[in-house]
Amino acid sequence: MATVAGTLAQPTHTGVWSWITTVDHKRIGVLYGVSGFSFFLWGGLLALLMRTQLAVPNGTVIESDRFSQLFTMHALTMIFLAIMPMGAGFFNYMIPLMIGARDVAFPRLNALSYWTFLGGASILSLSFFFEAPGGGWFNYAPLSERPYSDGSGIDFYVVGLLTLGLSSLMAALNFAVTIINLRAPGMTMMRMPVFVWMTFVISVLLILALPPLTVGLIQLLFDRQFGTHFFIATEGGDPLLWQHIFWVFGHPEVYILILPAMGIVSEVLPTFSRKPLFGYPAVVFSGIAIAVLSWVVWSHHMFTTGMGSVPRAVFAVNTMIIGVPTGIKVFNWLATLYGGSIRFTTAMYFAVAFIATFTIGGISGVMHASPPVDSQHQDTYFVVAHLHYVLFGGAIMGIFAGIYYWFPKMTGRFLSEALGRWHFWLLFIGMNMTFFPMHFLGIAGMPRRIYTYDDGLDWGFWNMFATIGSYVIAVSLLIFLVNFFRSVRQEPTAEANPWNAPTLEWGTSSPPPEHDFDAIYTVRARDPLWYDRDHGIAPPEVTGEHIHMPPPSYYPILIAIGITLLGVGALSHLAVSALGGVIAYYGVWGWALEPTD
Amino acid sequence: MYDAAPFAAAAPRRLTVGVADGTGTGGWDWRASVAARVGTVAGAWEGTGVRARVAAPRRTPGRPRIRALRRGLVPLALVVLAVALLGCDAPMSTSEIEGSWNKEVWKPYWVIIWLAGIVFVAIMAATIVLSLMYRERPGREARQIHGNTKFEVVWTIIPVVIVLVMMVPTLDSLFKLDEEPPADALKVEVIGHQWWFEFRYPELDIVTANELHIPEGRVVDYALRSVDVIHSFWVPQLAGKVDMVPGRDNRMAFSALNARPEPYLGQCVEFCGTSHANMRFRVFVHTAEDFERWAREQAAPRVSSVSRTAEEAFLAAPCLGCHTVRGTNAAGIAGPNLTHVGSRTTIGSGMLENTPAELRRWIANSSAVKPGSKMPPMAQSAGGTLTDEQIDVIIGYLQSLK
Amino acid sequence: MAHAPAVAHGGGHTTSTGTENRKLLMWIFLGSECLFFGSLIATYLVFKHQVIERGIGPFPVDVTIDGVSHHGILDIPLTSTSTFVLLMSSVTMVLAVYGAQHARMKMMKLGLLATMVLGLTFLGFQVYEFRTFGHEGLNLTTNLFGATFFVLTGFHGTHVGVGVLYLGSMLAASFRRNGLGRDTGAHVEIAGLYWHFVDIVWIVIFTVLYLIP
Amino acid sequence: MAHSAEPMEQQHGLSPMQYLAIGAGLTLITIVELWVSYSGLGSLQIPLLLFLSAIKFAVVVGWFMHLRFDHRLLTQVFAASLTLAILITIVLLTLYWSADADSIRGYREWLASG
Repeated sequence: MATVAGTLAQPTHTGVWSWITTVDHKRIGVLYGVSGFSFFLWGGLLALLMRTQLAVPNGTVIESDRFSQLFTMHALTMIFLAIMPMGAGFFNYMIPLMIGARDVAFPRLNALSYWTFLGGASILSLSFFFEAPGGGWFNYAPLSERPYSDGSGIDFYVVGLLTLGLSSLMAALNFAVTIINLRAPGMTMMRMPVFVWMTFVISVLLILALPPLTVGLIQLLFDRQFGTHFFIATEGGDPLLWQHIFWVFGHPEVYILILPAMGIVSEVLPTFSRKPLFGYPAVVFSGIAIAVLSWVVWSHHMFTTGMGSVPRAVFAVNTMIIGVPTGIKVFNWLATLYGGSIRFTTAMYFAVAFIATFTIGGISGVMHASPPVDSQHQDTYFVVAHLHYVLFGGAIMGIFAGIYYWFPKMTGRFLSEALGRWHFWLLFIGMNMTFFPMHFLGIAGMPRRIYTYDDGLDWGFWNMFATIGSYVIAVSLLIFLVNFFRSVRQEPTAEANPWNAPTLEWGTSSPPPEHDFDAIYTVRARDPLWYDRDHGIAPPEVTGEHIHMPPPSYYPILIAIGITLLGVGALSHLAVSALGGVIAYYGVWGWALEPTD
Repeated sequence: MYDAAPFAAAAPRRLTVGVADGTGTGGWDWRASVAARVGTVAGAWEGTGVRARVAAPRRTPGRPRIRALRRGLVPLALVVLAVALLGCDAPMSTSEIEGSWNKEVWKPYWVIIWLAGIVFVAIMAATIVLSLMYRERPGREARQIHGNTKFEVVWTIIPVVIVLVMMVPTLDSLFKLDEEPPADALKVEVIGHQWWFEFRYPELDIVTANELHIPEGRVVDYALRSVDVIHSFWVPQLAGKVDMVPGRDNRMAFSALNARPEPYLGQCVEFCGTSHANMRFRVFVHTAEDFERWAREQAAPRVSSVSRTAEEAFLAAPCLGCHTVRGTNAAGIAGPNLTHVGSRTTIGSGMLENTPAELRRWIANSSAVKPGSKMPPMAQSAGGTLTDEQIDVIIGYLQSLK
Repeated sequence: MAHAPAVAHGGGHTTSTGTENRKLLMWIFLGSECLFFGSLIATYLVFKHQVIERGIGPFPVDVTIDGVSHHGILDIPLTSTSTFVLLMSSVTMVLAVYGAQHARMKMMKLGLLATMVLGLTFLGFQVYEFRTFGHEGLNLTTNLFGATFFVLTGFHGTHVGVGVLYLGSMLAASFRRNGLGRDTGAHVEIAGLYWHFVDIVWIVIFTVLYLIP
Repeated sequence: MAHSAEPMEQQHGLSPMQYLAIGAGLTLITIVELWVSYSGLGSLQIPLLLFLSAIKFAVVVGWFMHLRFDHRLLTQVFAASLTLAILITIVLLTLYWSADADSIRGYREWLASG
């Protein structure tokens, strides 16, 4: 394929300016991925510091307030700056390719999402130079209110999350429209790859879940800056309202983090088992069911706040029901292995390990769906273990599967399989060493978010064990970095479809040309490339007609700078906000009048 | 990057919290801890005969199915390990059933643990077996199966059944735990402060802090409140936790099953700021008679035998702004009530033993012991107003308040 | 097949569902806005009774606490007028859309202008209302009624303001040599969707805040 | 095939006079609403007001926003979001109006008692 690249090739842009002004979904995907991975390493470093402090009882490495900032920023970094953008990196790069399109529906909006993300991420991360937020990632009121958190940390939290929320909203709108409207001829909804489906579900979740968070953040901002009392009980407000609003967002958010990994695994397992995904409709509909149910379970994060028996019973039942579609997914993945001819590449190792580790997280999740049990689990290390099995054992494992799987497509080069094995096994062992003992610690009564603990509580051994595990994870990530940098320096050797995969992204050259496809595919089945291969259908003919691609634009980054300044102004001086508003408005004006054809 | 020096320099010699068998004896010996732990695990393995079964297939190597089964035992071993550890008697272990609430919790808990264990083993085994059995091998093609409705139905029903089985004991326990306490229940108000617990017995006219005393076997009706941020009330061996939310009147009721000389350990479990990790408390469970005696002593005003001059020295110090000593004009409410402080075993919300030396450290500069402590430093050397001699007198006075 | 590519940027406008991308985007965005205003209205309702129970006024409606009757602060005749103004702006907006879609540029420009003027009038009413409340002792910090009321109606007002800016920019651009270009109808229609949404949000707010006692 | 090649912008909708008539109708409903809110109809009042505002809402969405003439997809998108918003509001209010009110009142009384 791409044999006639010479006639079709657009002038290739290079240099920093070309990256700043790019509206190419593949480049934006790379920007998202690289930023997300950098933040992943940064968040991991914060975790290592915490594990070092907790290795022995009465540790003296980090003092109390700094420790609070570490666990808050670790969570915020991992959730909003690492897992979500790494997911977004895959959406950006892969979705147009997988649905056989030439770009997303709104290329400039896509660039704007990225630059706004970077602005929000900078606000959040640079808080370390002033005062980082230290109220935990769900930042419960009234601890987050002025009387108890007087510094600027919580303001960084509010403004950072508002900016990041805006970025996510724009990206989600873009992908929802792209998936609904830009599918290749013949690609009905029920022929879309599962990864595309999951992206669609996530986009919908984001679009609907971010507004409640925005409202909560605005109310907190008003409380802190303008003296309202939304969450201050002594003045008539209610701290639990924050929890309700936050978890109305927060629970769908959890699925926003895990569903991309489920999508990736649903691509990797069939490719390397060399057979179609087992029960495609069941996998898709259980994904949708999980998304729908995620709206009626939020109060299970609040079982211990003194809600009445009936509400707790209702939310407990709803929560347990989520176990059903999740179980269906796991069984279908396992059935995909059955009867296959499995090729164990590194990507496949990660995908299979995902099934195992995610299942552990799923099981412990169903365990504390029971309010009496949760009264013992809540806010202990058992919950820490659970959420890390879901987010590390689930999301991160899935993302690594995706990296190894799509690396040849994105770069034209292969990651070393030998180093990949080392990376996988060390990560897998380190991950289980770190997080499995946390179940024991939770049952032994260790609360989360404590910077120190007494000797004699029997928590020392497993804490040391977990700390060693966290260093094993760190070593495995170093191996991955070596692997990555070695590979990108090699000559490109990957052909269009090195894994013999069934989906459309493998139907163009590796890496794809700027216009993605020389000719648009017509989709005839759920696994189009396999169908075409088995029925002797040749790739679509290249007609040589001119393919129009949107020109680069600097307005997205300009508007993003304006939006970021708006936020910075809220933290410093309103004049900065005003300047930001003017810049953003000027950017929108220029954007609207900029010719796109 | 992190300036740990000030904290490290002031690192307190923390109170060890050993219980009956006298475990926590100072410096943490991780080697001993490992050895003990390995012993427990090995014992559990011997006990279940897992080791023998692990060894058996080794003699018949070759067929992938058998090898797969052998590897399937690893997760099983993990479950055994987990169960072995549930029994371990950590002082704050949730698996020690010492209270009526915790007893109720473990009814659904056991059902759920067993179900979780079975699902865990089944899925781990399936993952490993399928991965090994269907590795690519020359001459074998993948079977192009798209799905199977019958299977889908089956594995929709399986989780539905599991969930239903979980729901029944869960809902049963949930509603039992929320039942109204009997009319003769002992009423206790628990009030969360940053970072200490206040306990009030409205019927007995007792106000104390950080050490809760309750009678054995009698239901206690707790009213959980907070004056600042959200805290959580948790004594793992007795009961699950309920949050103390400003703006809410939260209730929980349970009884302690056994009187014993060693206290049960409790801790705040909702992140509440700087010294969240140091917000601890103790629960003493007495026999009915012992509790009566304790309550009588506590309800009395401060013991009159204390020396006049010491009391005057105390009342002349800044203490009375925040602390109450009943029978004197010290009536502050920001800090713990000190009327019977001499009878407590610990100070600083369970951080330090109640000895003259520890009291001195605490009064001199409490935030050097407990970061963020709201009590300002008192010693002149730390920027306060009291001389060492004055502090000595005050310590003597406080120790006498039995 | 090859001559009917699924994606064509700029002019082509062929999509999988036949719905124009930007219009779909706006509708999904409005769906998102439903949740935004839904959360604000829910907050208002959560605190509504607590405000009266707590007994620190001013109150939205007439109440009697401990034998003392308090005058409700909401001025329904005034707000009815501003509600009418906003409703009429929806009528002028739909006429502007009609003009844009039927190449009647004068009608479109007049419609946009009228909508902006009505929108600004509505904002004027709101400023007057806020100032009056301020004089009567109700501000953001007085009680939770003040906080929820000002934040909810304030954010609605901000939406109206953004809408006026949006329509104004469009009106200004329509005076350029080639106007709003070949997509005039679509551009104005999408702006209209936004404007009508702001109107329907007010329909809900008017009923829930002002009319329901 | 899901792929439709029909031209995107069909001109549909009503005539200007019809729009003006709808505007007049909306004004009329608003006047009725005002009357209802002053009438003191008791328990009927709130449902009636909600019903009337729902009609106004539906008319603006259906005709002014062209949802009646547009692709069904758009209706689905909007209806789903609206339903979710209403659902969450109802759940939240149910939570607050059930046991919570007593708990909140209890705390206030406790606080007032010092």
